Amino acid sequence: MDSSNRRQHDDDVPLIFERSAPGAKAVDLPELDVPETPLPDAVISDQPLDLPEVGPLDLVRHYTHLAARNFSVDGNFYPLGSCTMKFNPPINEAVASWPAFIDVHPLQPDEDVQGTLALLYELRNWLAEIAGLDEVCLQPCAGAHGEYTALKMIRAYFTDPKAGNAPQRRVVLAPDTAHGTNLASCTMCGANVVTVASKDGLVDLDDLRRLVNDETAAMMITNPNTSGQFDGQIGDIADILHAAGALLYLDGANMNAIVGVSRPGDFGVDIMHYNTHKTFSTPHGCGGPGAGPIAVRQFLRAYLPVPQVEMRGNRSNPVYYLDYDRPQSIGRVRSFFGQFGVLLRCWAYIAACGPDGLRDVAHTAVLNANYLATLMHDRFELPYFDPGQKRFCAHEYVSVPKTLLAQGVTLIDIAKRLIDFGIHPPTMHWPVHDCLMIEPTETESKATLDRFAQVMLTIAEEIRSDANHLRQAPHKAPVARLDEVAAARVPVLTVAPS
Amino acid sequence: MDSSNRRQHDDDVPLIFERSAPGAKAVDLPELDVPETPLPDAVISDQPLDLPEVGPLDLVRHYTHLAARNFSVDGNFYPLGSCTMKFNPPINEAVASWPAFIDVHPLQPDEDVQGTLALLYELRNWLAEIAGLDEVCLQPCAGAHGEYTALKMIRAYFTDPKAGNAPQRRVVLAPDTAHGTNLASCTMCGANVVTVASKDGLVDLDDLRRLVNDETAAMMITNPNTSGQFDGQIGDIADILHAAGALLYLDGANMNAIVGVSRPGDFGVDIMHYNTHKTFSTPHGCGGPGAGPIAVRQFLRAYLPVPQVEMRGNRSNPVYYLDYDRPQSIGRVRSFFGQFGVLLRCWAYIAACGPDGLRDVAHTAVLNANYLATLMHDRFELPYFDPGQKRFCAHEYVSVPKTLLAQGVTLIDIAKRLIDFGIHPPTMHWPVHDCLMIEPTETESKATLDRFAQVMLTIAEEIRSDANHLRQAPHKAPVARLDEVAAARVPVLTVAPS
Amino acid sequence: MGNCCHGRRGQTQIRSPAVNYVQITEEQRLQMLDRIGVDSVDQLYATLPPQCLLGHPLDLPPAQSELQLQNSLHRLGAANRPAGSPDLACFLGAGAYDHFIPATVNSLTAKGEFVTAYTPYQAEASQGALQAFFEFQTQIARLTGLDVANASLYEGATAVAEAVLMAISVSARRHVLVGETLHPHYRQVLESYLSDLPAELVPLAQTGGRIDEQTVRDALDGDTACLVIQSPNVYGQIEDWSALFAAAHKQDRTLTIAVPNPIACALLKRPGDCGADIAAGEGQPLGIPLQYGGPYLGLFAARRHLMRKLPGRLVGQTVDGDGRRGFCLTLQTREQHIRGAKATSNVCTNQGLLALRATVYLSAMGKQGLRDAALQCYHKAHYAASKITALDGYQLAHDGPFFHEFMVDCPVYAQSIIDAGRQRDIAPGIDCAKLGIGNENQLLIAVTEKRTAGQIDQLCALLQETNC
Amino acid sequence: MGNCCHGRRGQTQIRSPAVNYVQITEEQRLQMLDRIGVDSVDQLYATLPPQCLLGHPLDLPPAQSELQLQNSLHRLGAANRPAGSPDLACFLGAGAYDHFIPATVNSLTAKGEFVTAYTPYQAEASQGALQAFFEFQTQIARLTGLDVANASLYEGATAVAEAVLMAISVSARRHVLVGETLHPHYRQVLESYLSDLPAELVPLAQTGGRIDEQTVRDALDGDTACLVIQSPNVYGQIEDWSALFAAAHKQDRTLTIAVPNPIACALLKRPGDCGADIAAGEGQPLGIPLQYGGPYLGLFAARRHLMRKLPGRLVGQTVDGDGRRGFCLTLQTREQHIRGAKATSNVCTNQGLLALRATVYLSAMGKQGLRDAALQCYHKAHYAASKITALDGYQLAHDGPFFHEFMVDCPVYAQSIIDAGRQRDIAPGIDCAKLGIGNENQLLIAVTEKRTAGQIDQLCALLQETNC
Ligand SMILES: Cc1ncc(COP(=O)(O)O)c(C=O)c1O
Ligand SMILES: Cc1ncc(COP(=O)(O)O)c(C=O)c1O
Repeated sequence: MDSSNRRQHDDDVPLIFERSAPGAKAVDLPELDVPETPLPDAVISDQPLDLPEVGPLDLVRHYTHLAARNFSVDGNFYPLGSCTMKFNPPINEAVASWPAFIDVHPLQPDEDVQGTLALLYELRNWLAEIAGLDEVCLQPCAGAHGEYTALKMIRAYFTDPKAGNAPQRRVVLAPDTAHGTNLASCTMCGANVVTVASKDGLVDLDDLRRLVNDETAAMMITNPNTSGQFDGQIGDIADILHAAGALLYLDGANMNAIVGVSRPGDFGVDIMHYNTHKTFSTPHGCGGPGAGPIAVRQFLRAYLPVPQVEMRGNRSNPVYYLDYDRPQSIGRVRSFFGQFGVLLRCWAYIAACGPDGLRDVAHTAVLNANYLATLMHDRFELPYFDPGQKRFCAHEYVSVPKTLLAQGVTLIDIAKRLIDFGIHPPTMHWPVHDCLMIEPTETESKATLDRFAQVMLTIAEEIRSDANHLRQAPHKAPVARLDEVAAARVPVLTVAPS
Repeated sequence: MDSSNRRQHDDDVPLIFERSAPGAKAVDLPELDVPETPLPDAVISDQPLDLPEVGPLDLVRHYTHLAARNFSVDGNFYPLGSCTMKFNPPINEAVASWPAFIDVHPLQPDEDVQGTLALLYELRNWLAEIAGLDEVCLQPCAGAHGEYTALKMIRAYFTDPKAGNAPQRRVVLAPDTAHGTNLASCTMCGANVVTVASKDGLVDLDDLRRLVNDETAAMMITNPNTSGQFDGQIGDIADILHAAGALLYLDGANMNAIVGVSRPGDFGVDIMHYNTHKTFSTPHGCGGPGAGPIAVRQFLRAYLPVPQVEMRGNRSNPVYYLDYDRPQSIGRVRSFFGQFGVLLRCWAYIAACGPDGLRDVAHTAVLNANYLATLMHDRFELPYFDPGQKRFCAHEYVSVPKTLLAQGVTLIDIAKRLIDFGIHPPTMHWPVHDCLMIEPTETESKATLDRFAQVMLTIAEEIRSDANHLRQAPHKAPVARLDEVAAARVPVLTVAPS
Repeated sequence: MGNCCHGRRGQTQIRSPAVNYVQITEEQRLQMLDRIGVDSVDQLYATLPPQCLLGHPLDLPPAQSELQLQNSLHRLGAANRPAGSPDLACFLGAGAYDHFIPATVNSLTAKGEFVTAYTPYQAEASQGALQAFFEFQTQIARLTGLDVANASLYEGATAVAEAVLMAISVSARRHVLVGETLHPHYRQVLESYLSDLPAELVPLAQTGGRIDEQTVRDALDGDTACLVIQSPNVYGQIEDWSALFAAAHKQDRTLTIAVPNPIACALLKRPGDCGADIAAGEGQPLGIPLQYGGPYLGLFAARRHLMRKLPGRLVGQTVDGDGRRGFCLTLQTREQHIRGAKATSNVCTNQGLLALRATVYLSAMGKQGLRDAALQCYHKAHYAASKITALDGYQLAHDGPFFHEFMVDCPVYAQSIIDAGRQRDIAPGIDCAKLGIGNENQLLIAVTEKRTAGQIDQLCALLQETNC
Repeated sequence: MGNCCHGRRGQTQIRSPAVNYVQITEEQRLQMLDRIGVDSVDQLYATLPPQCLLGHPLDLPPAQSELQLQNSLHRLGAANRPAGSPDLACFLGAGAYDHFIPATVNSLTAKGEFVTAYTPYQAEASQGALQAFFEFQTQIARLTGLDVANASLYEGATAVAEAVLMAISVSARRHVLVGETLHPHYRQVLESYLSDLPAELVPLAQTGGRIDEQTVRDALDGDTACLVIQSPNVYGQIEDWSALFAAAHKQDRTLTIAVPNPIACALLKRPGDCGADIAAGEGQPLGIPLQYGGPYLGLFAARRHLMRKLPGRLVGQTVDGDGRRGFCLTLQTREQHIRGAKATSNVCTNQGLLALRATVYLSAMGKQGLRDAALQCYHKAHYAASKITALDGYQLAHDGPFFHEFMVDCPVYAQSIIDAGRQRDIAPGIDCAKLGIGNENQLLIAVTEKRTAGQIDQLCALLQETNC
């Protein structure tokens, strides 16, 4: 088809470098108001620094055009399974930009940042309560970083002669549906991953029993799991591990299905990480930032990273401070304290929800997913969903549309066609091959869910009536389908020097 | 052609009312924390108030989608003659949203708002200096409101026995190219407009001499005029009027062509209004707000509206206050003081430019217009532009593309086709019929000007090669060409009650 | 550092330090001059007679970079004590109210696609703005209980003046009856608007803070163009629109003009319910910051038969070539750019972005939210009034029904209370003498949904202690 | 006001007060339950064993409405004394610097289309983010003088740790030479990252605030994986990368890791110019607010031959079906979601929005602007240093070349100077003892382009008076 149909009315956007005009600039500084000091030639660069040279309006137009070429929750339904793309309220963006917070330097004395520390201290305790665990560390930069931090602590515990005292425990178990970061984090901590088989999308207990032994440090589990099911065996799993002297680690990526309804600490979890953008709606910013606070049981507290935010004095006039005096700590996992700007939004989320609101968040996440699954499941096979048998999903569900794919289209074709309808494609090929992982989230309206189901059925129709139209999708994006294979063959990662 | 080509990937946007779901809401208030007082039935409405009911995410999506369907300076070249659509820098939007300014109540005692008053006092004096006149009133809400205010003052002057003392002067002269507001403002002030003919796009002095008499109160003139020319006769015009005891009024809409280069007060103007969004880049917000400060000569000061912002005490510790004690004032022209949020941006513009910057603004406005005219003028007739004869335009120029229109397309076809290229059409059919009024403004880059010229030539080509494509334009807007006649025949101005 | 360059004829052109306002580089400027065929920009000004040229630079402060600008404005801001700040308790009203503004209103209306667009003359390129204004017109029509609304006017006082001018021309009559209970600024603007026209302002005296029916009957005559009544009025009192407008309609061609408070419209009988032909007033309470009085939002609604006489822009629904729904400006033959001297008004630029704020605000608050806000205003104001009247020395100046504002007779100068409030971060109200609606012992107090019981109690404490 | 509704089986479901986080109305909830075929949401949790269910509501404060939230956070903010505020003069650095941030950076990166998007896995729906990151990678590669850069890591310290892990795996060696002049936080993070791996951190002692060549030679051996040198280092001193890296390259497989300051890169010799194989560090100075230490921006660049070993995401250029240029994530086989335990790193979520900030910042400052900023940092810091050393009792702790930060030996406790500064709205510097880089008489002072001569003079006055 005529490629111009695909274009939005703005032309393809040139690179910012291609907008350069020698001498153009978008910003000026005050004139230098101090005497100059000679520059020591030895250390000064003689290479030209080839950055863009553009005026302020061209700059604004450039990034305005790029923004227009990006799907986002603000503009599009974004049912990306496991990524929990939910609404980021403007109020949270507003407060997070207040000078009282963003102008604070990380090395200011505690007495100058009591507001910031108070907020962090409160959040630390709120997250412990939500987890049903004893202490929280707010520092990790994202989920994977939380995994890393937690695994370091598990290791510290087992190498502590006065505690775990089992340095030989270097094995970490993970289900075959585990997220890639779980495995990669183990490697970074020098642990060996052993995979536990799944049965019907749940942990195969027999395989688990077979694999647990005195080299097992812990099992990392996600519950609800990555195929969108509550694993009801969680109690047994905890027992099996604890009986063998190993720990149960929860990947909290799916907490939004159970927050306020069920607490990890109450079902046997010893240590876990949160993922603030998934559970507490901190915006994901095209890839980040995130935050991955971890929560632990009493016996692991000593190993938490430094510094920890603490309170002295009494409730009526509290004094907050950073505590570095933790001899058994695993040390530092990042510079300064943490992703404050993200944690502030997390605080605002919990403060706005309160206890009832948090439970309602979980209830509605589960309600929306099951409603959408119900609307879809006769055309799109949902292996783990069968309301007839009272088998439901949690906050997301997996579809393996065999029948449709049998008609000669690929999962990609379906995904790319969704783009034409202004809908972001679901997660694909994970946790199992040829699957769509669909997570509507609790912040979507019924109207949006109904429309999505309608569009999916329309696409199912198109597969029969006009499969080629699908194979050529997207038709209304700024570009046609991109050749990702070519991109990897001879990678072009930067603009060639002008 | 298939209408879907015209659609952006979002579907047509429903009305916010069509997104309503009973019980949905986007905002909550704190619980009522005082005892309730019974409502007096007599005054309480029993009618349902049928406002939208939408959730917060649907609300954000709705207006995000609407924004995506709007051309703007941030996204598009916008050469709308006389409207001066120039860059609105983010810094001005940022400072205008500071709580220190927007949380100020208009009836706070002067001592509580010294910062606000100081800014207004400075701006008042800056604008007087730029005009070369003696005093400025910042209150008018827009250009037309400035006209109204100024005309009231002229009337007050002539009805003042101790001053103009010529109540019979009720006639205001205006060139046949005058902006509609000039004429309408006269009517609102009870003045009679008499039109002065133009010769070759400039005031016909003979006609002016013929029309001036002892009933003439003033002449309203725009210079550079509305067809983009400096009227070099301005000195003579002033003399003719002054000799006859009438005043010269300047419509300052085109000040950005002369700011820092030439001062109205220096070429005989007695009274004028500014248009802040045209000259000082206050954003136009889909139609407003604006501000239309007026500047006057000494002998008109007494009639300025109340209140005026004044300073007492000395420069080293000034005290600013609002002065209501102006016995000869025409009174109030609006509630409270003025469009503060707009005036703040205006202050920021002048402060950022400084004297050299302002002159450079004018120089560049004129440079850009003449450059663009040069690139266009062999294909698009420019009646008042002929570099060969050293005849140049000011900051904008008129094109009357007779030859192209002779090929069977209309001005509208050309305008709508521009939309497909992401360019906002120029002003049409004003100040003369079948003309395009093109104003690039000083904030555009050379690359943008070059592209526009290129696009105009492409369109000129298309008129020959594929006129139908033009007649059906736009092809890439969210809607095809709209039927404006039908809209006026049976006006639908509101959503039918649900 | 305005770098300097010598035009080929030797004259100097100082180049701009205003990085935000000029994108042309020195090099490009020379290329462009070349292409035009001149040596310097000065030649492009050739038609300006030399005596018109300014010989010297303007006498203005030197250019400030963005960082300096931020600092200068920070200093100016620091010299304010904004009553609407969370650090204060603001009980100021009299036409500008401190209501809660949801963050979503700020973020959605700050989008560059809205902020930096012009009037939507080119419909196909402006569907976003046009649809939003169509939604606005609908919301305002429903809020006022009338048939049609325009896409905004400047602010409350000028909107009322426009309504009166329209009534004069529609009725072809000269007398304008105006209740004394109208905000004094509005009254003063009206006087100036009428002063040079064949029209006469006839003030209606108040009794107990309201206009009564008999006063209207007495003033009404065969030359009455319209009756203007604000409710809640400047004292906060709720007028009996239905009775007053019914009385005015005894003269068939007389038009009734209601000046409402848009938040009150969510609770009280609306202009349209009470026989108003036109509603005109201030839209600031609908999500617009106080910002020292502007930009605000002029609201204008009327009955359908007046549609073709309305001032200002109107958006209409239509269809495109494929039958798709779309929106465009309509009935433009009323307007100055078509009709010139015969236009219904001179208004051109309006308050588009503020109308958009109101649209988003009303959509965000929604049916229930707006009513809740109005109810909380009502209950909190009445709670405050009852607490204040319980203090000795303080009583209400009027005994009629009120919405969220009321006038108090104080045992001391209102000014002394205001001064005392400064020490305690309370802006207790407005000095009625200063505003010209009462004596120096009278304080006008407004209570919005934003005020807390605690703040109201602090206000009472302040009043009590300023008493003795 | 969590309104209450009784599910048909009688059990109560408290509905949410969290208006921003749930859009389903009570009525819709019942319809949806119906459609699913259950009576209550509880049944959807059937697979959760009863003992897993929380019997009671969480022990958290009650829900706050938006207005209450604003007020609570306003109170918390008021308890801070932000050093970066225009009311203060901030001389704090040590890895986080108070640079000027153009307003355009804030407004462009606040666009919802960027803020609320996920990682651009679906290229056709994410060209905006992908192109911006491609521009970012190019800018960082040019800034560091290296061939390729990734699309960001968490922050400076973890970026350096990732660089070291990469060097260990590429070189298949175990010894990690780390200059003692590295920021102590970075050093501590490195220790924790290496602690459970077959690797050993070998600290290199400083002499006069810098690492000298001989020290590197002595520590180098056949098992040296990499050499890590920060410059300007934690004392602000500029290290001789060229010499140190040349020494390290005597061992062919040893990789050299530079830890640069991105602003300094606009003025000083860049890592790539000095023989660095990898540059890893903190991007906060590139338009990112101080915000108490995060979110910041991990920068990572390397020579092309290391491309397939890079941690984190990479954006590559490609073409679409019509040959149009486009961008997509590439070389994903390095990453955890494909490669699992064998991935080059565990990083998934990165700092996308901060990378976008840096991209817009670098595009806004541009070639000249960034160099100007660097020059002003240099000149102002050296002006400050010369004024301070002129005060009696004060001298520089080191005599090597520095960029915009330096350590001062004081005649009094650094803490007492910091306390005195509080009275005068000056944050004079960082207590070196507290940071663990010196004694309690040493103050670390950073001077950015934002500081004025006046503020520097105030700092000197403070130091002088705190002396006696
Ligand atoms: C189940 C699961 N675990 C871990 C992660 C990693 O979290 P992050 O991307 O914040 O590092 C994710 C998110 O991608 C996830 O979905
Ligand atoms: C020449 C001229 N005069 C007057 C006006 C009216 O100004 P405003 O729209 O601000 O009322 C305009 C703007 O449209 C104009 O171009």
